Amino acid sequence: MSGYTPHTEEDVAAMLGFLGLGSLDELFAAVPAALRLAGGLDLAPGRPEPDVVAHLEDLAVANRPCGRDLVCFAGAGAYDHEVPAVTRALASRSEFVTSYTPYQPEVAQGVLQAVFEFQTLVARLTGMAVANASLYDGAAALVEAVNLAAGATGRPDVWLSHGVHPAWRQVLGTFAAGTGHLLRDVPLRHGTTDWAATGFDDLDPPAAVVVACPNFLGCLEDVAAARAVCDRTGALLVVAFDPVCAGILRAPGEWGADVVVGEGQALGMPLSFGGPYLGLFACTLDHVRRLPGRLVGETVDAEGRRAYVTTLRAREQDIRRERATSNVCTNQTLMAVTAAVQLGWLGTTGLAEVALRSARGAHYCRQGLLALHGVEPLAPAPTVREFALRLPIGAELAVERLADEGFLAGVALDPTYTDGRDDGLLVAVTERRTRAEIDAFVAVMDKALR
Amino acid sequence: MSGYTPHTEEDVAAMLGFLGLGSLDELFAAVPAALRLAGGLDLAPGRPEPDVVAHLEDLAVANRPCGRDLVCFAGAGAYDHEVPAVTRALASRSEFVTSYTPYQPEVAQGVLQAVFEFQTLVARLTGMAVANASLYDGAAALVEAVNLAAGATGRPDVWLSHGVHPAWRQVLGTFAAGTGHLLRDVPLRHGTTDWAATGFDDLDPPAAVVVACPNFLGCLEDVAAARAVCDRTGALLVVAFDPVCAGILRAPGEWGADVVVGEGQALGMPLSFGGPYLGLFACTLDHVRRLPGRLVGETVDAEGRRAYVTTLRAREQDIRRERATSNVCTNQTLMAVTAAVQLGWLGTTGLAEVALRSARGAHYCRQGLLALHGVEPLAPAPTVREFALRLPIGAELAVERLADEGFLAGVALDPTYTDGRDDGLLVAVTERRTRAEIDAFVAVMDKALR
Amino acid sequence: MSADDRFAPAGGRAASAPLLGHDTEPTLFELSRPGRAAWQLRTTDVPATPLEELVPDAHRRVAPPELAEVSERDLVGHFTRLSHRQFSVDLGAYPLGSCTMKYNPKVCDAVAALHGLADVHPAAPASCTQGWLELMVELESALCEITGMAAATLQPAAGAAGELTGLLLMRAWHAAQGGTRHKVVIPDSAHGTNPASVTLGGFEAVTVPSDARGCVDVAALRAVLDEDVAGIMLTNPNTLGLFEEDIVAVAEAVHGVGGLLYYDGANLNAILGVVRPGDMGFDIVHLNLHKTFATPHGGGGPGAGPVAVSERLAPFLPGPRPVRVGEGDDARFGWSTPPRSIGRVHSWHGNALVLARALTYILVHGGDGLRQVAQLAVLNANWLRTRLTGTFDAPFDRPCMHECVLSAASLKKATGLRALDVAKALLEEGFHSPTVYFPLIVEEALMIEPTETESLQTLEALAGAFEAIVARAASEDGARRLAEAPHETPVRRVDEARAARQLVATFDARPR
Amino acid sequence: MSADDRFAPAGGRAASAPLLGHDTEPTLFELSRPGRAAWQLRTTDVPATPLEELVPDAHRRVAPPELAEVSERDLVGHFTRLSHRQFSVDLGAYPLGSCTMKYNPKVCDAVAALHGLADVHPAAPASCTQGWLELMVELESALCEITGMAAATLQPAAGAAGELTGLLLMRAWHAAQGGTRHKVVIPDSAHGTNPASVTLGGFEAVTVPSDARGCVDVAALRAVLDEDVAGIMLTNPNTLGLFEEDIVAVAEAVHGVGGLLYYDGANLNAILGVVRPGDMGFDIVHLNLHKTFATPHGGGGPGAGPVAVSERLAPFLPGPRPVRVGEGDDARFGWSTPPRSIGRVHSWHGNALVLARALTYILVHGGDGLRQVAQLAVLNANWLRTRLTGTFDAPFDRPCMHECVLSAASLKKATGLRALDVAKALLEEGFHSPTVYFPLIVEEALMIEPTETESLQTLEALAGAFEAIVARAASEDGARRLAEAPHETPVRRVDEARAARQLVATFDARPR
Ligand SMILES: Cc1ncc(COP(=O)(O)O)c(C=O)c1O
Ligand SMILES: Cc1ncc(COP(=O)(O)O)c(C=O)c1O
Repeated sequence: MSGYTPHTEEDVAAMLGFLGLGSLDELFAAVPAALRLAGGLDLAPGRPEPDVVAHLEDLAVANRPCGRDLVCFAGAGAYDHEVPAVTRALASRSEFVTSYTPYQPEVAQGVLQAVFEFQTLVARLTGMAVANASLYDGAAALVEAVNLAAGATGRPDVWLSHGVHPAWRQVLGTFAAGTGHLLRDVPLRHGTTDWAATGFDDLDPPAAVVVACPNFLGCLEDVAAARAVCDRTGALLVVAFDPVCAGILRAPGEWGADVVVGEGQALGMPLSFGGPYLGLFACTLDHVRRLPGRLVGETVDAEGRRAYVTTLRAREQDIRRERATSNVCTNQTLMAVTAAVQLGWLGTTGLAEVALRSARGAHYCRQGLLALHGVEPLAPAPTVREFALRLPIGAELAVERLADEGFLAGVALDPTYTDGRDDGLLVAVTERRTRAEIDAFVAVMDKALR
Repeated sequence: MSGYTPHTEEDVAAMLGFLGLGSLDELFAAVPAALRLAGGLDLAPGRPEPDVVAHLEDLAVANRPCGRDLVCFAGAGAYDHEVPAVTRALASRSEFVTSYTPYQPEVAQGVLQAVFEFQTLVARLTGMAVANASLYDGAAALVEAVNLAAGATGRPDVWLSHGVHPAWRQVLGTFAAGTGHLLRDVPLRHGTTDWAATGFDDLDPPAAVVVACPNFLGCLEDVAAARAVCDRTGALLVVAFDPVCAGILRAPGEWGADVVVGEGQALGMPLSFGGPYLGLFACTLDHVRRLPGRLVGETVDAEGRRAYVTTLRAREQDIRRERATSNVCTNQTLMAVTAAVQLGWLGTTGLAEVALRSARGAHYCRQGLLALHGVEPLAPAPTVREFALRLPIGAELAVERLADEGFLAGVALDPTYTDGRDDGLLVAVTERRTRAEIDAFVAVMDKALR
Repeated sequence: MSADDRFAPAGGRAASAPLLGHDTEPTLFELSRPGRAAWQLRTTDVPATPLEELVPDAHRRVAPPELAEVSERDLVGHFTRLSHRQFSVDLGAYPLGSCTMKYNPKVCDAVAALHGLADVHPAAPASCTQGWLELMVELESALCEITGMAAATLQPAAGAAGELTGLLLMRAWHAAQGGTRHKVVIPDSAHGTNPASVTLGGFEAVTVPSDARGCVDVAALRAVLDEDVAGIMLTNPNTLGLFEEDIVAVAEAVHGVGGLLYYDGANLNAILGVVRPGDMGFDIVHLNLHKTFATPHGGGGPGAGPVAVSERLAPFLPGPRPVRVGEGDDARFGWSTPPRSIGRVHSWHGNALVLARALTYILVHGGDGLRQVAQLAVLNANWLRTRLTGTFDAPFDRPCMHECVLSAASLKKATGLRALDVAKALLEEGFHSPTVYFPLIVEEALMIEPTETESLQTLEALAGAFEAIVARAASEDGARRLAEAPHETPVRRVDEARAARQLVATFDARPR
Repeated sequence: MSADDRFAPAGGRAASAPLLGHDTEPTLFELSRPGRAAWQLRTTDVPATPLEELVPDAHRRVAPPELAEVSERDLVGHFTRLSHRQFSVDLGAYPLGSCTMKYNPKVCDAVAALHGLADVHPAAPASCTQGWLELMVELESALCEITGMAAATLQPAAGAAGELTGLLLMRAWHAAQGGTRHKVVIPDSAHGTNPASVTLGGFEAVTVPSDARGCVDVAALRAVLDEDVAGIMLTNPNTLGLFEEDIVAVAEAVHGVGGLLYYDGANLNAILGVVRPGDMGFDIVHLNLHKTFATPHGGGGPGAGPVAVSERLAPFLPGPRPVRVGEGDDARFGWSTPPRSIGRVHSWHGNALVLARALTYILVHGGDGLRQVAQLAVLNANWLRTRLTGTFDAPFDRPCMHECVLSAASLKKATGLRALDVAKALLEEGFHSPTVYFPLIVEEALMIEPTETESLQTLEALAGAFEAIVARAASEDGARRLAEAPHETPVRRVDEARAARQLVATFDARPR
């Protein structure tokens, strides 16, 4: 039996006695006998913590984490940025970790203020008026953005740049089966979205035009062109941004975005095999009453002291039920708090520095790789932290070969980006990659491509 | 420059202006110019945290820690007992970690109560009336015990069992140069102290008789015999105990100890290459006014609420100065808090279980090793968690060979325990050692001894 | 805001820590000073290409985004003080109904921090992630055994995401049967995420009333069932903490019209190892790992909402899914997408570190331990229900499962005090409040879920606190003071209306 | 104790957390219930030999020692609540004079937790501990450079242990010169550990007065110096925060009679990289790594008190010492004991993990960074001294170093309020109190050490708090309220006399 339940035999006996019951089983009298599990669950009996930890350590050892084992050049939405001890120490304070949604603001000012600060930071990063208290991940944020746009315009169509993260587009497609949105894929040309692609003008005007900048290939998109499409069609502009590149790139708000979404993992979360990450969502004030998820607002308490509370609750599922703007309840608050700490640690100068150093590293690495025999750029468009290449061999094969040499070489691209071929490799370089690591990477790649 | 100082250039300028100074150097006008460091310190310039962490990781990687790398059969005062995540999580709460000696009890009830609970737990373990708030380590506790005895009896002599940890005896010897104590080594016979050793009766009666149980060889000592010597000579009985074995062994208090000392590392501290550990010190009420170090007492606040405060301060150096009973100021409070948490986690049944399982493992391991060709017991006396053997080869050689096979085989004994030979090995087995590990250890030892 | 502007920005003053006072903690932005910095980055020796050469003018920011500029020291002081302004399970009992705020073993934090788990890239090839894949396969099979299902997806990031995933599975299944159905039935006691998910799933929510015993009115259910009903969403025990005793009849009725049964697993803690959704006839189950399997709730997340399904629905599960390939010693692990998969529902593979915590919890408990969790959770809830019946109204006066729903209706009639006042007063007694005003069908509802990790002493103290509050409500002074509770907390009652009326959702939106 | 017995034992009530109230937290023993357990141990399959066969009757306990029996959940609740009753640097400014309560970078915690450092056995052969040995050698040389000394021992576990070690080195050195000397001179401003260590070192403490400027009275010193003086112990800056300007004369005088100079390094933070004890003429130096090099103080420890010495004293250092053997690539590390070593002063190698923290801190700062630490520490102290002179008396009205000592003597004369009242009142303003009544030679002393990690805003808030307190003291009401401060803390003023009069040092000694 686990050491987590405090009940002594005496306690159990006393409590059953108080209830006039003879056994714990009688507590389940309401459960039809025929349904009850006769033999109990077919699971191994409980094991003491140290045994279980040993088992999970075995599993952990069977992985190859980034760090001394694999030097990370992979990105595609999950980046190996610096996470200082101070971020881990503060974000793991048990008051943040073991509390829940701040339903009682009088004893939840800690989480509420941290989220209020997070909202402010995201608003400043995106150049938008308001940001919510987080969503599950980047894909979930995109889905909510499209739902918001559809609700705001009453239109079903969505024009979706092929430069948006493939997994996000797939998730959008999955949920479109329920919402009935019609997703139109807008192809890329030379690495950026071809808004002039034929056929679009004959279509019904869309609810949303979705573009990512930088896009999945790392290329900077002409967001103004997307904005123009919106102005012409009356669609909302949804921009998928990157919170780290935002340190040096023009803010989506300045491009005229109506809704901004993003993946916040790079703001202090470890790679975590993909989760928990952080869905970022910001929009203009016009849409705040359609905002999905929680929103923290400032107000005062009975004594006039500054205080924080979740607000505009009428949007939410627990009140609006089937007419809610979203079904989200539990979100990723702890990651939002983590991001607030990390952005506090980076500050104005630090975030810009991380972005600049990442761009420099990527630029240097790209030059090195392009000098290799048979390596070609996939697209000419300017990139920041990440770039796509075409290799003389299959990208997955290259990744396997470099893993043997201690490098995670990048992410093999979906063939739709390489007209059906499997030679596309997406490489990311963060501020943590040293010149020595990059040089070694290029040298090993050279060998691997032979 | 480090990110730890908050001063902006504007701040510094404003503050210097406020002081009417032109530069930071002028702050040091009082330092004779001739003495000032012209060129600054000859240390490498500061490096960012991640670089330094990488360097310390390199150093860490150059060690072979206990765990998956080295299965630990070493003890000699430092034991590989279970330390659960919960102990680490609670003892690392920053309120405990970043506070100091509770000089202001109104805002230090957390540390004060935790230490009060620690004192209670140590008193219960030792069977003594009072325990202090910790000393540096076992050796320091022994030094203080002898000082207490000398002060109480006005005698300089100390009869010191050779079964006391050699390092503790050396430390005692080092400090005796200042206190002028005369240390008499009482030899071992068949692994336990030979109080009948010739010559002692002609000596002046001692201030203290010091015995360890279990002693350094792991043997259980006849503490009653030591008590008898004290009754005969009027000396105080100082017993060095082990807080884990205390789970199954008779308490020193029951043997009639006047002062009990011990090393508390086994109560939740990692091996830590020897520190910070925890000096345990307990005594009878008669001696509380000579108690070294801090003592927390219960009292009430202005509203009659239960409260805790450091008490009997008049003993301490900051008040009594050259007449203080000890010079200790900073102690090992965080380790005392850790031990309180760990003992809370173990509880009455857990501590006994750890001791029992360790004894079982040691018993099983001892049998296995004694079955090997050329391996002999060093002493016949009963042991608990630790035992001494004589090997057919040098003990240090055996340790090196087993290290190559992934085992920390134990600690090579000081030749004074093996009449000058180097073949003595001290082996410890904790509750963490599995039968499989022990069997493998014995098998590898067999190979190593060939 | 004069009351607080006295203090902001207050540098290293810790008076916002309740330990020392009840002041306001300034925001990070008020602590900020230009030129201050905490960040330190690795030395890389990468050539310092100028920004202008890296980013075209049109894309470059004029100035970096203004965040906050603080020292590491001030950052630590700020968030440590904020943490002292936050209640949590680790501080005390948190009987928030429907949320299963049990104690979360610290060992799970240690596991989630393992380098070999925390630092693995989600796009690394399977050859580098065998441990993760095995972990997920192991968790999936444990969850299937616990729910009585055939297969599961671990992708959904929380319960609501699981609900929508389940509803899309329902839709895909019906489509595969060659028909589309438009309605999904939910009881009036359902959690808000259920109807919201039904809409997002493209269905129309049809609500059935609860009967006098707090369960689905089977007759009323039959009345709404027809060939256009895709299925029903239930949680059992339901949100009243009551077991749906007619579940078999319900299942037959729904299956009878070709519908599917969806099980909202948020209340699974009540029945772990006692009875399984699959054995009750459910076809689709979502689990709230952050509730039942003790992932800390993180101030509102992250969670994980895996969805388990019966054999016939397995082909529709989201992909890619972690699978074992080969057997025995040369068993390896890889990814595979089911033939008729509805597609991805997460950017990657779900909230992986939450999954690792859940597996740890399940392995430590084992089958028996999980059953005991349910038994003791139900024991605690019934002890409280019995003890507090009389102090409050018991709308459904019969044994409950893991939580009990009481009502402050009589208290309100007698004293004018509402469930909300009781909730606020309880804070000062040293406990978090129960859930109030949910489920909606109970007037002045107090929904109390003690969980199995609270001791009898804690329950006695909690009950005593409720009783003391109600006793004090009897006197006029007492009632007046209660109406203003809490008094000792870092802030007093918060003006929610003002927050909505004058929206200030960022520091920059504050009235200057 | 009625006020608290209402509450104990209180199970999971969190009302002892200041967040929710000001109740008493029950002890672990009051939370304990027979039969409860939190422990979980590894499955070993070791044969279950009965206890009787393992331990002879005479040695066996009749019953296991009674500790406490609590669940993991209650353990966590208890210590988390206690932590909320504890002020700390991470919560706010802690200007405790002579203690250097600077902010401690979190990176040091991460380093000390590295598996490769934390889990190394101290008796493992050098072949398994090369990393640790190198770390210690690296730290020793950095400390020698910082102090201007030739060699150091890292064994002493705290400052006082370093003092005694240093005095024994002094004794051994004189003995080696063929003489024994009996006296050690200390100034009347010395920290209590100095005279206490002198006695334990087997010397007689001879106190010299400070002159009107707060420094050693050189004339008075000369008067006590003779051939029986082993040496002098000084800290420079001294405990008044003042630099001993005549240090060269002092050194000449002491060396003149064949004595040695001992430097108490507790105040080294003031002069890092500016001036070195060795260059001032000191022969022996102890350092308080937990002060100067930012090891968190742990509620009272652990610390580390390495002792560095000049060339001539190196042969006497404690052993074994970590040393580099061989050079360049085939450099290895091992242990060696100096020829005339005074012997061990620690069970093992000192507080190793504290040493790792200190090295980390030193490497991050580097030579320039350390110098800047001293500059800013002194800047902060002088800013406060200047700002607060007038609010309090400045017994020595001249620039200070890292801390300033003010006096509440006039306040006492005018209002009857004492330094203690100011200290208590400051708590409610959101700051820890300064050190009071030390050094002993200053009446109603307030010893304030802000350290370099506090910002100007924090200093302004701190100064404002002092000024507000003194202002309030002017009115009778204000003074009365101040005499009763603090009011808002978890407990009010504590009855220290009662604690000493009726000693209750364990839970079992409580009056039943
Ligand atoms: C009954 C019930 N269903 C569904 C949910 C939604 O789960 P989540 O918050 O993880 O989205 C909850 C949690 O609040 C719940 O209590
Ligand atoms: C001036 C001075 N000397 C010596 C010491 C003693 O150092 P420790 O407390 O580490 O033994 C201190 C610390 O309180 C001090 O301030």
